[in-house]
Amino acid sequence: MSNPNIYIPYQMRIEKITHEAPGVKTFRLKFINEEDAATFTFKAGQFGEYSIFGVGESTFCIASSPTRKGYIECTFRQAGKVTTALASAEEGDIVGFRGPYGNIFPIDEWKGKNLLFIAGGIALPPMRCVIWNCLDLRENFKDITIVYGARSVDDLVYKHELEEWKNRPDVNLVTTVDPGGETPDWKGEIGFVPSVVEKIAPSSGNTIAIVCGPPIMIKFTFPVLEKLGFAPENIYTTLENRMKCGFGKCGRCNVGEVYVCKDGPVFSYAQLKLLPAEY
Amino acid sequence: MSEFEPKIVAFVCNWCTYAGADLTGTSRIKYAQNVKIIRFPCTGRIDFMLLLKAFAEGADGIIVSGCHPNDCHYTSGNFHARRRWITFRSLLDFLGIDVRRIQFSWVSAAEGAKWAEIANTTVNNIRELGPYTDYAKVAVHLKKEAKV
Amino acid sequence: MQTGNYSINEPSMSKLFDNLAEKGKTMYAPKNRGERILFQKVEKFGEIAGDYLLTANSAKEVVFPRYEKVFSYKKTQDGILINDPTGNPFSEVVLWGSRPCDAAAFIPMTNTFEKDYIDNLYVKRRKNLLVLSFSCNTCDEFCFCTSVNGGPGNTAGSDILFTRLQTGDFLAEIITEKGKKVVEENSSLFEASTAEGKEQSLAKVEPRFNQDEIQAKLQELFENPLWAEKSRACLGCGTCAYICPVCSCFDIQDEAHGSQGTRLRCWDSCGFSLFTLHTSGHNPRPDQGTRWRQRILHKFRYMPDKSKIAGCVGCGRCSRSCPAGINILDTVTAL
Amino acid sequence: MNELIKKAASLLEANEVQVVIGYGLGSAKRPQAIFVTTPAGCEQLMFDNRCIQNLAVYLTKQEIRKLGKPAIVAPLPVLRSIVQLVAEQQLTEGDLVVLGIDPDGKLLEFSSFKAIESFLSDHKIVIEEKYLKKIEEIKNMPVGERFAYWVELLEPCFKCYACRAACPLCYCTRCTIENNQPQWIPVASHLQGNLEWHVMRAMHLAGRCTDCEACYHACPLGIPIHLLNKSLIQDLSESFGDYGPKISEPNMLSSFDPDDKESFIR
Repeated sequence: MSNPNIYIPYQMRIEKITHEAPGVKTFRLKFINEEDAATFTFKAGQFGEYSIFGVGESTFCIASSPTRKGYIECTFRQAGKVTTALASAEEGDIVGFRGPYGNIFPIDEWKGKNLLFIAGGIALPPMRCVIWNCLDLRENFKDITIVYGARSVDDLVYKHELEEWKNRPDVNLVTTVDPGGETPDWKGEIGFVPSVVEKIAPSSGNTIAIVCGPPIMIKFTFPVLEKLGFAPENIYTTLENRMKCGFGKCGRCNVGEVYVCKDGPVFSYAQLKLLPAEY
Repeated sequence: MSEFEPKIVAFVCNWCTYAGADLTGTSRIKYAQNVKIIRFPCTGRIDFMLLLKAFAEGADGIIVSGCHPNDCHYTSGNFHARRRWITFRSLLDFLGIDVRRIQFSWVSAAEGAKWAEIANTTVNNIRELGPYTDYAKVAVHLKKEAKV
Repeated sequence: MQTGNYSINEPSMSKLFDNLAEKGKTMYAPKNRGERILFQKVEKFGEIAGDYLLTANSAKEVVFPRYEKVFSYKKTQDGILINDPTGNPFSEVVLWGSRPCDAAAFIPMTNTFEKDYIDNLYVKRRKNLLVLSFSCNTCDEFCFCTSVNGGPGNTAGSDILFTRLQTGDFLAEIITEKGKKVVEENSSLFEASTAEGKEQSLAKVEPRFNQDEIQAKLQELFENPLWAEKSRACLGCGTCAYICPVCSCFDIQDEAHGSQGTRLRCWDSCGFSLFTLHTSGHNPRPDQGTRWRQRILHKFRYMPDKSKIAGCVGCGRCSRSCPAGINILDTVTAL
Repeated sequence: MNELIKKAASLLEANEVQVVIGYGLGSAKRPQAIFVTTPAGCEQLMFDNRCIQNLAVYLTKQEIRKLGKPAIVAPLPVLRSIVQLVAEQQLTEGDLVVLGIDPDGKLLEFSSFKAIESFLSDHKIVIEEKYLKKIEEIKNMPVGERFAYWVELLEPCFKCYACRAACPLCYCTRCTIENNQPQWIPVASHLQGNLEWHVMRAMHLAGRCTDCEACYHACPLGIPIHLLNKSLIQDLSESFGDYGPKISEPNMLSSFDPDDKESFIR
């Protein structure tokens, strides 16, 4: 394609639908065109525009790891017009996908370090991509800790994978639910993510923290990490502003002069500190 | 060229006109097949924009029908509807949308014969007026096919 | 690049218009429409409005239509067929009668659409566009092109700039190869000339501020009561963005009709409350103050910081047409 | 004018209101809305026949409500809008102080919203002669020509929604056009999108519009969309009687009379 039309999506078939939690689904998507499948590459942290033809496009991260070839996965919560249409799609249906867009988690720079993943609610999907990416290259990293919280046990996504991580000797998984969200047989923590992080007090020595969650969780987790001795440049997050195009033209996702779609979505806390609070 | 067969959309209320049209059928009264019925809970529930949507999709005529005054299942839905029709009809007329193509009526559940009469007269009227393309033309962008 | 000066008289102007139109080019020019003069498709020279300072709408529609098909699709049993409009030829368009500010606006706009990801819908339209501008002999209190590196006789963005001289003839400055071709193809209408008499014919647009100073000041002014104050009367409509020749923010919308449909790119405005609203209900720019700040910062800081060109050409349309009478100069000069 | 300035200043002085919404001269010597918060600032207040923006639009804006209790300079169109907003429960007694301006430019004080309503009963909405003639002219066109006329008028509309934003009665935080499940009215400004938008706007204002012409004055393209509202006002007053904002009666289109007359229902 010498003169591509950047608005035309790849066509992808929904190969598998997984119900993660109430209103939350994961799609496994495969390219319909083999050539597209062969040439398509992405890296952890990038996102795309998923669409239902005739309804519109919606932005989410690619939730599968780039180390798993041949498909991509996305996880979304049914909320607006497009996600509602996506939610009613069935296996075998065709959806559109444009991407990958945005910058990446600097995984190469993390070699030889401990990794601390902190996620809340529906923000585990963007994190899952980088978690699996690191787990598939496990020998490159030292200790890996995952702290994941949701409102209730029901709202935890990727339940099978949580089970898998729990059983892996090389992963330290801590799950938590908000007070009142537990079930009688819940064995994890009870409490909000920031306070759970504070309680388990992971060491900040030689450690990178990756935080992803609703704005309120991020707001309270950063200070906890700083108190634990994490330098702002060793804390990463991924931002989500409303987007339409994904490539810096439609003009709505900027935070100050930084476009979340092009300059982000991955930012270090050090970078965020220089930006106005427009997210 | 075959004779013009008007496409008529009827927006009717569930309790009176729909039942009335049902009675038309069970009474074995025949009426024009051009009329496609869309059932609503009440005439008060019929959004005015639906009429324009029908024209956009190529309807040549429209029937809007419900319970007679004082017979509304919800007491006053048809009274509200009447005010709205008076208003909307005057606006459409002012805009140059052909209101002769919209037939409003009261048809009760017992008036199977009246429904047939309304449907037939409307079809005949519209047949005389010819196809309605004015409004469908402004919506033509919808129907442009994807050429590949 | 400036490749020569010519002169052309009024009857030849009309002939030039006819020659261009005869070649099947789509002609856009200022034309009376109801109560305003708007850039519109024009068939005959006589339809062009005679006396105007600026059109009410901007000329951007010729390269960035208010709604535009980015593709259409059709669902079939074998999958989804997609029709890419950039695969079809775009018609050749002549923009006749633009002002220097209108023409200058294509430069930042091209920047936006060509940066990193090349937007062929825009690029192909721009490539097929011939810009024949006319210098300004008059101006009003809303004009401030000279404050943003423009001017009533500025040539940037035009292919040919005509200036009506005091003699009644027009000076034709050839700016680009495209412009040169027009002269070559219509050589009988043009006579070689000097640029003499241009300056005297131009409107005097007083500089109102210094663009570089504003850009420097805006580096520090993110949190400031001024934004809320200057936007207090703002109604949150999209007028300023829609008539702005540089504003190019857009929305993407699908329209379906049964098994087929189109995906459209439609104008949008940072002044709308829904522009940045998240599905969760959170809004990073929650009030008109923060939205007004975005508008000013985007034009006078973000764009010049990134590409050395301001996002404002000083046409003053936003101030002239604001339903609440907000004047962009009030904000910029108060910084 | 002195009277208005004095009154406004005294209200601010006594902290009876925190902001005065009025007209002042803008930088380009155009009257525009100003929001005065200090007694001294009241000197800027002015009023003349160029003050055509309907200030009532600001009474429901969150940005202005944050400033505290307002006093508002209210010529006739603004008074009508206020009464309609009261009728729709958008304003309650004590929310604001109304600095009325009668058609001769004199300051009017009102003890209550009721008092405004009764003042307005002596100043009914009257469609100007020139508009009556225009409406008549349009109504006399053959139906197809009339449609073509409106298509031509509405074609340039690029949907900046200035008409909506300037209207004091378009106070919904989410407009029908922005409710997209399903997408009811096309967002794009093609002919159908424009036509349906203006039909919807006119219908949603039917029986509520107070003929202030704010929509028309706001339109950057000068499209006479207020003709739709005016024609409806004329027709509704013929069909349903006395037209105008009323606190004591329900809105025309949210009520009915069992004896409503029409000639087209069979």
